[in-house]
Amino acid sequence: MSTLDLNVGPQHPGSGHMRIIVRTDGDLIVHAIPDIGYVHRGCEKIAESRNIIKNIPMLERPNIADSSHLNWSYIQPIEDLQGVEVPERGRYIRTILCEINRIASHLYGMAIMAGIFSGHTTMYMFGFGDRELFLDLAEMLTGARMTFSFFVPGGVRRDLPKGFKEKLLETLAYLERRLPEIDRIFVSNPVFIERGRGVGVLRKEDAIRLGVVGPVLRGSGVRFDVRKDSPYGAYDRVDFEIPTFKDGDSLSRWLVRFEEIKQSISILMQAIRDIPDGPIARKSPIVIPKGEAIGRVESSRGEINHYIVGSGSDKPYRVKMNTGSFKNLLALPFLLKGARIGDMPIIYGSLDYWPVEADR
Amino acid sequence: MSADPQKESQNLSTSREVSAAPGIWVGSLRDLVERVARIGPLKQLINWSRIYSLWPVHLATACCGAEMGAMMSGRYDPERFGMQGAVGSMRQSDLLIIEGTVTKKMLKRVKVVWEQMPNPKYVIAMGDCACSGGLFHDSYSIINELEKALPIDVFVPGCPPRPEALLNAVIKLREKIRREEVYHR
Amino acid sequence: MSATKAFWEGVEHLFKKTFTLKHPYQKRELPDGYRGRHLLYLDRCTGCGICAWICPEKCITMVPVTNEKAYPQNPEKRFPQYWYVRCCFCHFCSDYCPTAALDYTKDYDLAEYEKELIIWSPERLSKVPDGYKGYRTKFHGWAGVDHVPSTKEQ
Amino acid sequence: MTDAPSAQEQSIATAVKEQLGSVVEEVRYDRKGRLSLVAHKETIREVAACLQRLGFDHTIAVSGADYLAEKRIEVVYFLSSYSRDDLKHLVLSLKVHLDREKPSLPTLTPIWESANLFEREAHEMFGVIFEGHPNLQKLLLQDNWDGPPPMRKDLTFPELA
Repeated sequence: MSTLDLNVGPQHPGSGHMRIIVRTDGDLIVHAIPDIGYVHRGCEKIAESRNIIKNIPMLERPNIADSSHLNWSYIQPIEDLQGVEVPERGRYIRTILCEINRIASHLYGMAIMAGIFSGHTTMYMFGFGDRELFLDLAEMLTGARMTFSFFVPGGVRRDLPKGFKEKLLETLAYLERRLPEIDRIFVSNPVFIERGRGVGVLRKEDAIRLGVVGPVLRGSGVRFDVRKDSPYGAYDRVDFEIPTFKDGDSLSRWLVRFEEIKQSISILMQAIRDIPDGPIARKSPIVIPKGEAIGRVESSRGEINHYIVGSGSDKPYRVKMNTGSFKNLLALPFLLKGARIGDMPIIYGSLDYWPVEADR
Repeated sequence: MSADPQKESQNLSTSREVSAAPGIWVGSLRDLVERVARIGPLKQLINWSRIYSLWPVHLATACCGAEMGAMMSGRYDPERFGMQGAVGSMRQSDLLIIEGTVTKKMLKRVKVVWEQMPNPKYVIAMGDCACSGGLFHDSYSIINELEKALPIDVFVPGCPPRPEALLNAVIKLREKIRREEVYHR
Repeated sequence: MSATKAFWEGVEHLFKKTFTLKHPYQKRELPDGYRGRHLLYLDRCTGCGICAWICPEKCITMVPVTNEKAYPQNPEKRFPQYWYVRCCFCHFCSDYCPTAALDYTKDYDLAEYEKELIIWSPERLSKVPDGYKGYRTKFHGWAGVDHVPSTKEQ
Repeated sequence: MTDAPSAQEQSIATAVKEQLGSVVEEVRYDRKGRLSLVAHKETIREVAACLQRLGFDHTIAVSGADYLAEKRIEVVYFLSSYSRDDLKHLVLSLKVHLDREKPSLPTLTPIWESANLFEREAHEMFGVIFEGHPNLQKLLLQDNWDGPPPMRKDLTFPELA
């Protein structure tokens, strides 16, 4: 038996900055070894030398498509340690921004998988085009397109601007009209379905064993969502479903994102309807007390945790980021084993892997 | 790692200085082409065709790739400038957009990509991290001064830069190409 | 059958409004409070250096200004200078500024051929861009001078 | 925010304590949804196997921390559950204290496969040796990194203020 070793990446027509060493036999993959670390920037070491406010922009950079969730996950343990309660309106604003970000990020993920990895340029244009509208909303609220630096210990930096509610409802109505169109063109498209169905199957028990998170987990039929199971922010005040799919293949992971967008629309509708008046932030000290805490936030790529050890000064003693992509990375060699080399891009794309987040 | 790109560009510039008596061609074919290319309208024609075929390599070095993707998409549509969406093969591309941080591990690979690109080729340093290290300037594993490794044409600050800002940088690069000599590099 | 369906979807999109901005000629109106480059009010800045302290990237240096005008609130004439290749546009400096001397503008186009040209001196920062209406009017509640230690590490 | 543990959390804490018996000192309640216990290096395998039987079926993270003043390195396994509904909201941190000079402990990858990459990372960043790990290689650092593990506290970089 003769095998061939292939080096895929770090420059490849996918998202780049990751190398996968693939051993193939014919076009079957014997094993695949991901080689990461091309964007390892040492966030955790730098974070120990800056104070907690200065760390906010840096610790959200690892995933700029998903920055508000990273930001929240970093702020949550600090608030736990400081004992600061976020005012109700602040929680709602955080929830609204996170859901806007989730829609934008899921559109990005859908566009990347269907658009770049399976070659449907239409989905790439649809996904990125509609995502722009949600970035506009975020820009109106926070002043930046992707890197918001918006959550600070104790609350948020700005109140909802004038005309935000109308614009949000208008954009959501647009997306609701738009989703059936995406459904018509992609979800019921035989070409697209055949590319994803039965490719890269991750069964339920394997998903639990490997500890994958986010849409990858829910695509395998495990009903788990931090927003529901360990609520934070205003998620216990809104009503939503956890979409799960039983098959565990690439198509179901794509469809989980598609269904989650619908749930996010419903959460946004409820949150903007119920948002109470009041202060948006409570004054918090800059000192982080001694002790340790871990936060849990459901980002669009899965559960993220920041483990923070306080030092009693304004700098954290230790910050550990545990991001969704890093947890999902373990599933990649597992899924690639025995797959065809032509299915590799689809499997890679369906994990919605964000290399910068995994390397930190 | 064979030659370093700066050295390579120096070699090119020394070979350009071959001169002969006017009217008699004694140099290489390349020399002849260089002379012809100095003729005004021809130079303009060549530069004009260059600025309408800036194809970027698909090499995302860090997170600015998301904004690069946004620029390639429907709203900003760089194909109006003859810029095709990211090209998989560097053999067919002219523009290297360094999207964000270049780590020490990645620099080797960036140089390999850069060396494989055919001349003329241009570099845009996109984002703070590519320009100066940005938020990670004091990290142990990143390159702060990328201009020492690659000849950068345009610096685009921003973290990440808006797609419009990147598009403006491309327009700035086009201005630069329009003004320069055909065998500048 | 499905081939005609796909064809029909394409034809439908021919008659829809295009989404593309014709960028250099057609610009999108940015919202108020967009975090672009900073605007410095020379007549408000006291040169306290809190902006340089809070900056996560050490992008701000306090430099003396050599023009003839006198600034009574800032006798040493020390003002922030921004090195924009380092700035991440978090605008913590504007939020922390106790005298509201720094403001947000919608100016994002900062690309240059040379890295040195991206250093913005206080005079250059104080130039008011087109269409500027003024955003930061009141003090932002979350940031406070009480965060600032008495001995600033600059 | 030190509120009292809920009845459910109380019962889980007692169940863990009962199962483990004398191997661990106490199961501490940190805050809502967070429990922690300290295990010894020698008995960590038993503790882990027991916790897995209780339903903690995956690690959400493994982190190291270097306490320079106390001359120890701590490895923390954060455990949670997908299969038991009443454990889903809970994070149990399982801590091991190690000697700073020669930190080593038996790997828990056979018990929780999700710890695989995290243990590799802790090995790289703190120099902790996980005995019996299937693939204890370099993960994130650059190819020619020859210095000590970068996250150790005594290692400072001249650029870092």
